[in-house]
Amino acid sequence: MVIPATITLPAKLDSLYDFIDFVSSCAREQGFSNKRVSEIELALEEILVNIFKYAYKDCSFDGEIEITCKLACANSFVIEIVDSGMPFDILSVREPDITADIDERQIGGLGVFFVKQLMDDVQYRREEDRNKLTLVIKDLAIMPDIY
Amino acid sequence: MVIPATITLPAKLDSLYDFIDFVSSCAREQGFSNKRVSEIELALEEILVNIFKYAYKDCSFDGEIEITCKLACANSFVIEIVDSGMPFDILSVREPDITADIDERQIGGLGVFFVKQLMDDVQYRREEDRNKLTLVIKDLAIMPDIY
Amino acid sequence: MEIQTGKEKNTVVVSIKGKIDAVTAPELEKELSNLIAQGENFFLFNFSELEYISSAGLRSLLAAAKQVKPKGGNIVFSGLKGPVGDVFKISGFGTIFKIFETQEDALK
Amino acid sequence: MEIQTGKEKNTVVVSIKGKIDAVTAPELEKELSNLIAQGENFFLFNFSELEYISSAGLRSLLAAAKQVKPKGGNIVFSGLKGPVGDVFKISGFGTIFKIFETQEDALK
Ligand SMILES: Nc1ncnc2c1ncn2[C@@H]1O[C@H](COP(=O)(O)OP(=O)(O)O)[C@@H](O)[C@H]1O
Ligand SMILES: Nc1ncnc2c1ncn2[C@@H]1O[C@H](COP(=O)(O)OP(=O)(O)O)[C@@H](O)[C@H]1O
Repeated sequence: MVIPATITLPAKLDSLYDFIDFVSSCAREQGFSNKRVSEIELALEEILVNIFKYAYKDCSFDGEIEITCKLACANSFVIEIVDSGMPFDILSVREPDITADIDERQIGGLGVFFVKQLMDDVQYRREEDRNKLTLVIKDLAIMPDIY
Repeated sequence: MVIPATITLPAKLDSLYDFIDFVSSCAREQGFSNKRVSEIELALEEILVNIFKYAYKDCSFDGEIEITCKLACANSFVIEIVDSGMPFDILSVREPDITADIDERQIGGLGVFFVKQLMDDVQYRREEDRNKLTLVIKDLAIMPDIY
Repeated sequence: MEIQTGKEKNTVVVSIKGKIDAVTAPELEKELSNLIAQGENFFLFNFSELEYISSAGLRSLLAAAKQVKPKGGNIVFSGLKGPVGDVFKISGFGTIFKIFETQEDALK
Repeated sequence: MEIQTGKEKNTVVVSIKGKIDAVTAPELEKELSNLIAQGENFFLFNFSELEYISSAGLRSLLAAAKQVKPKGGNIVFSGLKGPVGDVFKISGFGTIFKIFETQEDALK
């Protein structure tokens, strides 16, 4: 997919693969390795599934999600994810205890953690009643490691 | 593609296939026949290529085009094409003389004609400095003729 | 789009596979200009494997026809199917050009 | 996602192909609940053909582990590759569960 590119779809699980295909296609076009594309897909799934589950849960209508892929300075690939759901700052979420053993280990709480681990930078802004999450993936210019 | 769905890409020939794939995928999901999808692709190509060629020709920047696929009442599938280029009402274009023989026949002038012939309804509005072209394809409920 | 050309007597047979659209039409136009510059005046387009043509494609074909006509040349077509046949019908190209069922019919 | 199950002594070997994501995890969770309800307590997940797992998948696996543990059961894994191995590493699942190179190693 040529970028800058934007797609908007209903905020529901049915849209997941369309969103992922869109972003992967933009990322591949930039020459990212299969490994990096897979990491981008994972971070994206985690964010989207959270929006499907939580962002619009007090609404009676199907919300929407808008995703933009574009380039930024310093050889960065940027994914912007915008929703109109309840205000939620991903950066405020506490890290899970990943050393607890099976009995004590909490179920869940890994999605946000994966996003922060896998992306080079994550920014959040509440803007005009919308959540705007920005994922930054660096090192566009570095040769991909798989092709 | 699940609908309602919106995609925004740069107004240049490089985007043509991404736009067409997006709309075809939405149309196929609605169960249109291969024949009808091919007609939709043709109408879409004609409109997009005109926007690439004419709409932004006085601008120094790359314009954008936003396409939305959605359903409307009365079993209609609707494609909205929005650009910020010069005001242009497709409905104002005179029909070409399709009976003139090779020597007299004008080169060009078929694109808009195809759009009007193939779509069930075409509407134009200038809205907030943008051209908003609406294509309507009817009879969603009728069984496709090829599958 | 894939273009194949061959010669049958004085006629260049141009077989085109795939799509002639705004992306691929310039390539076709260049190919035809070259052939016409080399003195070719008679063309048969075999479209039996052509799946799609838009107005950008028709533009290239009409431009070629306008070049060969004054030199006594001619352009004919064979094998139009589905969407391509429809586009020829709607545009009037089906009446201003001679259309044959098959390449064999056209070369007879 | 494709799930195949087989039994080796007291262990259910669950081989999963494709992706365990938010769309497919509910199916896995159902399959595992059924097996546990039937009294199965020992599971080996062969992930040598698994390409992708997200937190939705880990959630289903941890839920199963929490069910079998109090009954003296256990869950182990083999054949983690590429992205799946990375997810196990980042999440700590690689240390809280026992991971084997191959299915054969695990069943020894
Ligand atoms: N878009 C969102 N809107 C509101 N709350 C959210 C959103 N995304 C995540 N959260 C909150 O952050 C928590 C952590 O999310 P996550 O790490 O994905 O784990 P999980 O969804 O498994 O709980 C969620 O439990 C939820 O309370
Ligand atoms: N988006 C547009 N903006 C401005 N003018 C346009 C636009 N689309 C079409 N036109 C005008 O309408 C005319 C007819 O378009 P069309 O039927 O596609 O034929 P052609 O492009 O071959 O001339 C064009 O020549 C152009 O002048």
